Amino acid sequence: MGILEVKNVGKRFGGLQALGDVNLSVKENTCHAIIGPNGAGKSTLLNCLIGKLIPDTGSVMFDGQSVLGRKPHEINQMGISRVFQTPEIFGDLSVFENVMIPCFAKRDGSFRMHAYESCDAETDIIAKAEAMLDEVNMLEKRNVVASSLSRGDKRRLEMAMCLSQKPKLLLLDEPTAGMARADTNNTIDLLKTIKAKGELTMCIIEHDMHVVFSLADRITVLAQGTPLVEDTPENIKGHPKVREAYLGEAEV
Amino acid sequence: MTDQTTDTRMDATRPRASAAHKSSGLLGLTGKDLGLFIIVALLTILAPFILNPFPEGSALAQFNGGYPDLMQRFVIFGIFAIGFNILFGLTGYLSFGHAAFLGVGSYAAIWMMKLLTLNVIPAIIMSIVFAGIFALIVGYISLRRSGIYFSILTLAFAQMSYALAYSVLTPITGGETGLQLKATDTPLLSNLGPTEIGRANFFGVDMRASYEMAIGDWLFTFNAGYYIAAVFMLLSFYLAIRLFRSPFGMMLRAVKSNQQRMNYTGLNSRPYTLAAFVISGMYAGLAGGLMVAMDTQVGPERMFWTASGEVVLMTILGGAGTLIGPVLGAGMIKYMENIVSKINDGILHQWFAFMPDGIEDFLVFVIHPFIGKGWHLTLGLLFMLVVIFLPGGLVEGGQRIASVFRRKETKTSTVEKSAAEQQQHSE
Amino acid sequence: MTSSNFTRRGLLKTGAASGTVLATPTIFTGAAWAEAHTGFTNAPQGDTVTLGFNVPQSGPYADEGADELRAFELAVEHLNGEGDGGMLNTFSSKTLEGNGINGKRVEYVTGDTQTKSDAARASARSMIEKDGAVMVSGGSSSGVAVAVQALCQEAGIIFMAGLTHSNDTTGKDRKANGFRHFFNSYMSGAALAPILAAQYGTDRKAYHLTADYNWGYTTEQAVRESTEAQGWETVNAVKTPLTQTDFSSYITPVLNSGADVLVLNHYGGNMVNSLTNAVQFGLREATANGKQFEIVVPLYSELMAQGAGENIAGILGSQNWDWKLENQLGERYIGTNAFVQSFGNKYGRPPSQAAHTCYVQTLLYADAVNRAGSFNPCAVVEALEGFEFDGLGNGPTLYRAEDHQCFKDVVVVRGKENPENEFDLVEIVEVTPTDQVTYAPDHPQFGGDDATLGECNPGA
Amino acid sequence: MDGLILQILNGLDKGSAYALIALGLTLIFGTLGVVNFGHGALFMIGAFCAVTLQRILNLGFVDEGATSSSVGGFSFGGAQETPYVEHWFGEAVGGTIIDWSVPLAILFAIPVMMLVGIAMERGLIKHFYKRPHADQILVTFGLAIVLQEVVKFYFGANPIPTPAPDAFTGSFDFGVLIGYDPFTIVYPYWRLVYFVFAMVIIAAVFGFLQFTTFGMVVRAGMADRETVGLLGIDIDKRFTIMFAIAACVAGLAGVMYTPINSPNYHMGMDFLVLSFVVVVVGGMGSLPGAVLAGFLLGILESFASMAEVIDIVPGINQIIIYLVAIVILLTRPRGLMGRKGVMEE
Repeated sequence: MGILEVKNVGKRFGGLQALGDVNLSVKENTCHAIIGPNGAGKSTLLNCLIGKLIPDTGSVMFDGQSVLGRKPHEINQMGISRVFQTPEIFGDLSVFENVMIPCFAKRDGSFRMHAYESCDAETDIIAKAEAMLDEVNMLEKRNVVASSLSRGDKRRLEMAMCLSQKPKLLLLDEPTAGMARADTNNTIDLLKTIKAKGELTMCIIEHDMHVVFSLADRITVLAQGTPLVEDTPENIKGHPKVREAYLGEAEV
Repeated sequence: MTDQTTDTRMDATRPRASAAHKSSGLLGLTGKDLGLFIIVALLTILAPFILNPFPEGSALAQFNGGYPDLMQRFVIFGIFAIGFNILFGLTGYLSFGHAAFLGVGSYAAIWMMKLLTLNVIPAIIMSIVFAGIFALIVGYISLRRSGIYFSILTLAFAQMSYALAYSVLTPITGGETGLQLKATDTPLLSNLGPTEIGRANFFGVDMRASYEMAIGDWLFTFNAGYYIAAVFMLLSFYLAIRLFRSPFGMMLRAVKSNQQRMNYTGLNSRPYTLAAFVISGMYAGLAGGLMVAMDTQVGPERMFWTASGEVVLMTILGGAGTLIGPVLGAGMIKYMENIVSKINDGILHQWFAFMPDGIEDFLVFVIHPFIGKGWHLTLGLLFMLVVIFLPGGLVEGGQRIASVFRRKETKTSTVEKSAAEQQQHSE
Repeated sequence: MTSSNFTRRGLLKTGAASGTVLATPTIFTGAAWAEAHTGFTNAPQGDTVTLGFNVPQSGPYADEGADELRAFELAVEHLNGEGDGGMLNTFSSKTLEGNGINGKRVEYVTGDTQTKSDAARASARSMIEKDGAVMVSGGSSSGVAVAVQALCQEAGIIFMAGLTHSNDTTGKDRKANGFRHFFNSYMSGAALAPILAAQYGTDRKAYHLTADYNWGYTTEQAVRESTEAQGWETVNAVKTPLTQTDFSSYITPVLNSGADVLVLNHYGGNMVNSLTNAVQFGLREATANGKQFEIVVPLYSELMAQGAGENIAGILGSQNWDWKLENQLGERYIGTNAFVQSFGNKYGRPPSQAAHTCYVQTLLYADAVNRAGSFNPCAVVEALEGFEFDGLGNGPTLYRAEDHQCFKDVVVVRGKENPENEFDLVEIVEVTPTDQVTYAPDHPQFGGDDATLGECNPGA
Repeated sequence: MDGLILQILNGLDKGSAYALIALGLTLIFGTLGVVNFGHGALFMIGAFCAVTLQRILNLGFVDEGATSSSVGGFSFGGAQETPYVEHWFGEAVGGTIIDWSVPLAILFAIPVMMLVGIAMERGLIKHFYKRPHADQILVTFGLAIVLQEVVKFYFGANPIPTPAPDAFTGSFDFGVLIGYDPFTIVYPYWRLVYFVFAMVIIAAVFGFLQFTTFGMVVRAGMADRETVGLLGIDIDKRFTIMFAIAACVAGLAGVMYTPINSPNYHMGMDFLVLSFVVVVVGGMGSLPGAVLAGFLLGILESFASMAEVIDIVPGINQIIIYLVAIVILLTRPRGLMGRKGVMEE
């Protein structure tokens, strides 16, 4: 029994079957990669996991509880965090505040009327946020307005925001897309470090096979909304169905 | 309607994590905030002097604003705008119906004074309570939508309140003629004579009571009502600073910045926005209650959309999202309304009497359209000039003046500052 | 520490001018200024007295406000002995000699009511608190009049109402410190009813469109009760929102309602639009129940007539006064020509009834002060209560003591079919004499037994 | 039944005005992304184009033998003037020209409104595209106040009667056409003209956007401004023209409205809030939505003003529009036909 159990999930958009019949089981403290050509339904699947979309059929169980019908913030509070394809950060706020907010969410839950306390007095939150920024090497940019960061920094910031929540499951949607090689390697190193701690399950969507094979324990290949195959990275590498799926994409 | 580009540069909402390790100062405020609060407190306390810079009887005495009514209006509308800014400045939700809460607060207050006691405190408490409840209902429904859809929902509620108060609710609201205290009103906890009309008081201190001080040609008026309203304003302002600097305030700015990220960070934005809405509704209610406390009368126009629009304009004019901006905006608009509208041609002729007749008449002719009945024209021009030349509102004007001095002093700039400037240039 | 409830700026204007430099803060108390005229708010010091003219300068009634202001300026001129003296020459009381009020030169301040009670009170308070006004006058709607009247009562100064027609002003909201020269809804109804019966017959069926606020209610009630007493039947009465601009959806049901008279209890922009719409829908030419369809507008004003243009032709209504009164109906309305001539010479146009009432109110106040020998509001109230006068254009008039309402003839007018010029839009049909429009002070339309003036308040 | 038919006609007529104003407003919203609080003022300026033309045509010289009213030796206005137009073209032709001043004002208003629109966009609005909506509100509201104060300064606050041509006074008897007695269902000619006029304008705007390349680009710009900009199309210039067209639509709506209700300087503000409600109920970014909402609200408002309805729900006529707006916005998140993501943040 994995920490995340996706059973028979299907989702249609009008005439388009975005997800067919997806079954997925992610074991605790592993890194599970989902790969597949564009339009395979990877992002749709992720959206179903965090409550952005509600699947038409099937069930999604996390940690023994169904996530379906729950609001995004409830799902997050269950322990699922997500890094988006285009970084979703608080652009108007400073880098430091961006990290403080998830720390508050972790400590105080989805809502707390702490309108009289001063942020400056929240020493535990500040310490946590500082540690987190330090971990992603952004401490010196703590006071920069987030929207003025470079794209790579924005991704790192978002990663830091997600990690600061200490989620049980971290969903990563192409965390290195558009990154320079060096940045990509940094990200891989960061994720590897986190993974090494063994406190976190990861589910990653990625096109960059270098990233996938560096991190993943298991890989699911998705094509046209259905999982073709699920296996270890070694076995996936030479799998004919995978080649077919990607070759099919190449023809398009 | 979120503003993607504003406010990050504002000092009031600046990230201040660098101050994190400092121990909290006086009143739980630190650094700039404490300075700002002290300045505002001083300005408020000394307002009778500051607003009456010209000697009585001089030609410029026309510009004196230091009489009780206007001073009261400054602080009351200041409260209204501060409250509005908590919603609009922080969350970006533009309510176009906030005057309804002011009106509800006013009606609640006057009924308290008619029925229970002439002491202003229970009336003000009730006005906050009623406005809060009404804001809860309106906010709960309106916040199901965002952006302009939210604005129109709030507008619709306010316009309905206005229309009903003006017409079918006349038995409760007094309709067109509104409600005043009458000789026939006998509040439970008062012993008025048979034909005596009650007066609002604060434990026996009449709101109208004034102390006048003459220094040379100057006359300064210290009005009891003003100081009571001023205490409420300072309290409101203080609470607003606390809120701005609190984790809650940070969450509200997060709502404005990226509501989606907020939800995926495990935060439920609805109760945050609703709480902000109710708080700002209660501020409006407090303002409404104080209006009644200072001047015991309510009319339904107080809830008309133009009144809601006015507080929007006050906030933007002063600088949305800044702490002091809305108060400045409120002061500016009320000053124009009460001072410029009272200048007439006769006064102009007095001013320019020392000039040759032809020039005098010419000057009067040129200025005439902008004063008296033309005060709206001046106001409209002011709006346009401010928004064109000072994109951050009056506060930015202040900042620019301050920066001119600062540049002379030192040329070092912090990361924070350069980031802010960068932000500014990107617009 | 309490020295006054409304500040008295008048004090310093002269007090300081005499060169007194007060090195130490001084508390002004009544005793410190123990002169003849103290013990009340804004007791004028020195040789001037300040009056506050609070009129709508923005919003829909701005033009009416502008006309009121013209009249005020003219009145001040005459009181100060400038110009031709206007009605000072015809006024039955002869205390006004062109030497100001009580020997003090008259100064004035102006303000904008915006036709909003809040703004009107703010403006009035600034006149009282900042400028030291001892009397406030003006206004163009009952909401404002009631609000400002209540303020003046609290502050302890005199309010001389401008144009306000609702019964409430001197009815349930009457105040000891407030006085109204203008007529009211009841009088309109009482004056119109007999003339309507005479002109259109007694078996008419009326359909009312009523502005949905206090003034509309009182006017509808007054006209209904008076016309029903004449034998008319009221088919329906529909309330229309104040903010309505297109009245078509209220007019069309009239067509087939069985009514043969439409009564428009509207004022200002509402009236201009509803009348224009009614004429558009052919109501003027229509016939119903075998009779010519008629439209009635209980309260007429010159500016509304201008706004409605040719649509007012043949429409009956009532007015407080008309500038042609003396010319057409003779000596009884003496004062009219004197005023019109004086006003016309200065401004090149005849005065509106709003201007007239404001001018007259200013004179009445000045005269009352002179007769009382004091600016003390209570003395003024005493002088005005029960005051009978003539020569101010309305014929013999009484300021009734019980409710501070003037009782005089009411003019019934009709829109001219072919107006000769832009100022001559209505013709006088008849004048309903005073006794026909007089009612008991405790009349149910005026608050009944509960209505009370309270006591005069001198303030300070 | 006849009552209902009349109310539907009333509703269509009111709806025409709402739809026309909302159409221009939503064009500006949709294409330029600007919250234009000055749109009501454009409507008002249109109406005062008609007033101005009427005044110009009536300019004249004093004729002899004119009557005047006098009191105590003072005479007022008195002298009747003969308009130059009548003097030049003869009484018959000149009189007709004056009589037709409102329809003629359309020709006068089109260039005026175009100029006003272009001046407004180039001079002011252009600089606010990238500014927050709050700034747009402040600047356009300020402009609206200035415009209406200028009009007030020259024309006063009182409504100014601007009658329709004599040919259009009187009413058309609908009832007879559909088997009712004469005079049961009559409707004023000018209001019918207004309705037809509105239909023509709406059709013209839709046709223009649908069938011209220009319209196509603008529609593409409404959908995705940046992409269109990337295609190397000078979208700015087109947006200027679009603003001018929107100003024109509002202005023409104002011109034709003058005989229905005498124009005054604050008529724009009276319509402003209502037109925002109409646009939003219709759905942001949707032209058909705005038109639909205009007619829907017009008709519902008319029904709500019937005595039978008010008797059941007192005050319903006061709030119907807002009540309907609330219900629609709560049941349909983006109004009747709104597009996703327009002004939702």
